[in-house]
Amino acid sequence: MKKALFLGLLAIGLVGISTAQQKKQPAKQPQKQAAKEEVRVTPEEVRQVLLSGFEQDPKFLWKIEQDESQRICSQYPSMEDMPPQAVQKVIELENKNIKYPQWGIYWGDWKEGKKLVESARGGRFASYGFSDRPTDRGGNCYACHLIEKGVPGGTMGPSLAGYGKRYEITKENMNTPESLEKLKTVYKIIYNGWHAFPCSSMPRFGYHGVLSPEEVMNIATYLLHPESPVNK
Amino acid sequence: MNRRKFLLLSAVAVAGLTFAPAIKPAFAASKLEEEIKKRLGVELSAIKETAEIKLTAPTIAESGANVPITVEANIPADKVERLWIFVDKNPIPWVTDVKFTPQNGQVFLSTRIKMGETSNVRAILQLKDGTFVMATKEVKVTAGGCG
Amino acid sequence: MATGTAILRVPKEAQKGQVVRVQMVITHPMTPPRRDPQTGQETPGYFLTKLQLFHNDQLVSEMNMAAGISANPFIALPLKADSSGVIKIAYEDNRGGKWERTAEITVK
Amino acid sequence: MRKILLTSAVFGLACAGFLGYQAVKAQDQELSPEEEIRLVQEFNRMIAEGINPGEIWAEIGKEAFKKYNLDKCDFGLGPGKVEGALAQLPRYFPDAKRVMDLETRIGWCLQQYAGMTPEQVKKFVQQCWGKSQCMGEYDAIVMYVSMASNGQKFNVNLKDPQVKRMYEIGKQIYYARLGPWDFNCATCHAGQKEVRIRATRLWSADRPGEAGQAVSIFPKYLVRWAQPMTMHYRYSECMRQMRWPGFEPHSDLAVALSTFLYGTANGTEIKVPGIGR
Repeated sequence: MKKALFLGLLAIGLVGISTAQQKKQPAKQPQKQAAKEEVRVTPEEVRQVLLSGFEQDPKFLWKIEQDESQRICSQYPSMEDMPPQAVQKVIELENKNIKYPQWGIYWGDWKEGKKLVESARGGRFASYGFSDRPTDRGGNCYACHLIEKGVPGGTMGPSLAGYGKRYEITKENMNTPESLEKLKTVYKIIYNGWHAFPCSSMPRFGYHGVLSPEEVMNIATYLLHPESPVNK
Repeated sequence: MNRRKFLLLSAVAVAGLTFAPAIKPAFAASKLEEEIKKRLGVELSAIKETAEIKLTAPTIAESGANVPITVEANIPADKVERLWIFVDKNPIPWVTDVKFTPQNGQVFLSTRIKMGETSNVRAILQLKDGTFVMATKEVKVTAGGCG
Repeated sequence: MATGTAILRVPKEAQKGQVVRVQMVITHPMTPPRRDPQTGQETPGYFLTKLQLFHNDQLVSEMNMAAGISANPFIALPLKADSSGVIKIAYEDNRGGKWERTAEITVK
Repeated sequence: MRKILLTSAVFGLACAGFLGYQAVKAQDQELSPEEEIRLVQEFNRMIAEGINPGEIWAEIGKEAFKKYNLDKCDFGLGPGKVEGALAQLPRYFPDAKRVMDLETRIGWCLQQYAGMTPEQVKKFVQQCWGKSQCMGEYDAIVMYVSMASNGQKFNVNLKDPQVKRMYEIGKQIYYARLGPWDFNCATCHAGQKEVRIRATRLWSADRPGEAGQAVSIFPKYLVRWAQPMTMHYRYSECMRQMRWPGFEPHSDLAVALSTFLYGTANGTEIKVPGIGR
């Protein structure tokens, strides 16, 4: 069922992408269009080349089927170049793609969140000698973010050091509706960042099922909880 | 608060201030001290730092598996017995030792060493007259890549 | 390919009395001994223990090492060039492996 | 009296602790991420000095090249001619009816002249993948052939429509967001802002010359695994990290990416092997 939906989306998307490109390019980059005239590449050709490059294992091949937001984002090398309609479209699509834990928004277990933040292994599959297992969970957050003090982290994403302090969450106010609203905001960004930042580099962890809603809740708790080492 | 109490209080406070920083590094270096005592027969505290040894190492290493170090000394090779390299916080702090002769013409070593974590690297020269001099550099070991 | 293969690099020519650099890379895993945290079983390491540098069969330098040196070690040592001839490195590991490499230098 | 001693001792320790904390904090804050990026680059310059252990692979590769009859292999400049081969690849090969990059061509020649089946070639290519301290003949052959072009500049013929087609496809794939982590190549390797992943500085296709610098040092010796990494292994590792499916070496996908990257690198001098973490 899910697969059929994917394929359906794909078909719609492919039509969408080609018309969008034809419409968009003459207006935006007339010179480049002229230079490209001699070599024209269809989306189907690109797809065939992509398919040729992967092991034909049905367990994994679904990974290269794009959804509509991915297809829109692929058209714009830089997010700044995205036209407002495209931005709006992705926001619209992704706002529908957020689910919450069964119990709603609550303070989770920051210790569990910490484990998921630190693990680099989630979502990779076992192949050629590396010891990853399909059951490994994690968000590999340090690759892109600075989080706890003194732990090496990347700078692709913003620094998250003292994140809860920045949101002014304290032991006293953490159960007020305002604080829970802040927790919800962070939950939504981790679950599906594209609902607020379309086509951003951050994976839509919850939407893709890389992390469960409860796991996302634990990570949001780790970032905001006054007792978490992030806020020490 | 009377005057005597105040004086006492401040004296203890000052003692705390001056000793606390000294205690910590000495404690952390004990394994290294043992190793140096065992291999060189001297106390680490007896070895003086000198500007005559130039120890080049990165300030930040992207990988602890391969930290490039270069040692160059202005002390003539015929006065030198041996060059020792130690890494304070490695499980085995001793890394290597090189015997030099006048045929070397100079005291020089360039190699790559392993470092388990952020730590000092020490280059200690054992001189023919039985004394030791050293140069120290801290290398911060971080992690690179996607993980 | 076998462990112990090396590249030894020395300037082909040197002025008399000049200090040249003898550079080398030796292929060796340089693995440290390990103890399995669960079984407590120890696996012995595999590393170079000694490197000697000779100039016309006279010992110039001797280096002792263990697994603290990186895998496939790069080492550079100085040598005062006072006569033409053969520069030789001899090295051995903790499993009885012994190797030699030579290079020639012409002193003007 | 005892109480005073106790309080003063606590006070003293607290002061010392605070000072110690301040010192640590000052040390940590001394370096901004930008300064740290500079210092890591300094580290990379330092490990590039001396002899690159990857050069040992070229020596093995020279023998393996003959052993597998690759002196019959035409890289576009005549059978067995390796000098300058890397500089003009990828190109279109009428005998194979495909655009091929260096590694794909080696794989094709292994089938033609060494009698390997495609499965055997794949096994041969992946011999050292996911390992460390591994001395593979394939890596050695790629190293030997690549080093024969050292000093030359990339000159991919993008006027050839077949090559240009692969270039365009490669470019589109470079920007295609795929998979359960929504990545494309550009997620990490594009943009004007200099960023790092953990401590590793990322090169960007949008900053002039950087794509060239990145590809002109492949195969690259990796100190963390103590073995060289060929370009196709690099693609495979990137895709594994992007959570894409298992990568097929010597596929059209590899060729398309190579054509885009090496085509972008046109004019850059080849300096093989590179060295890095």
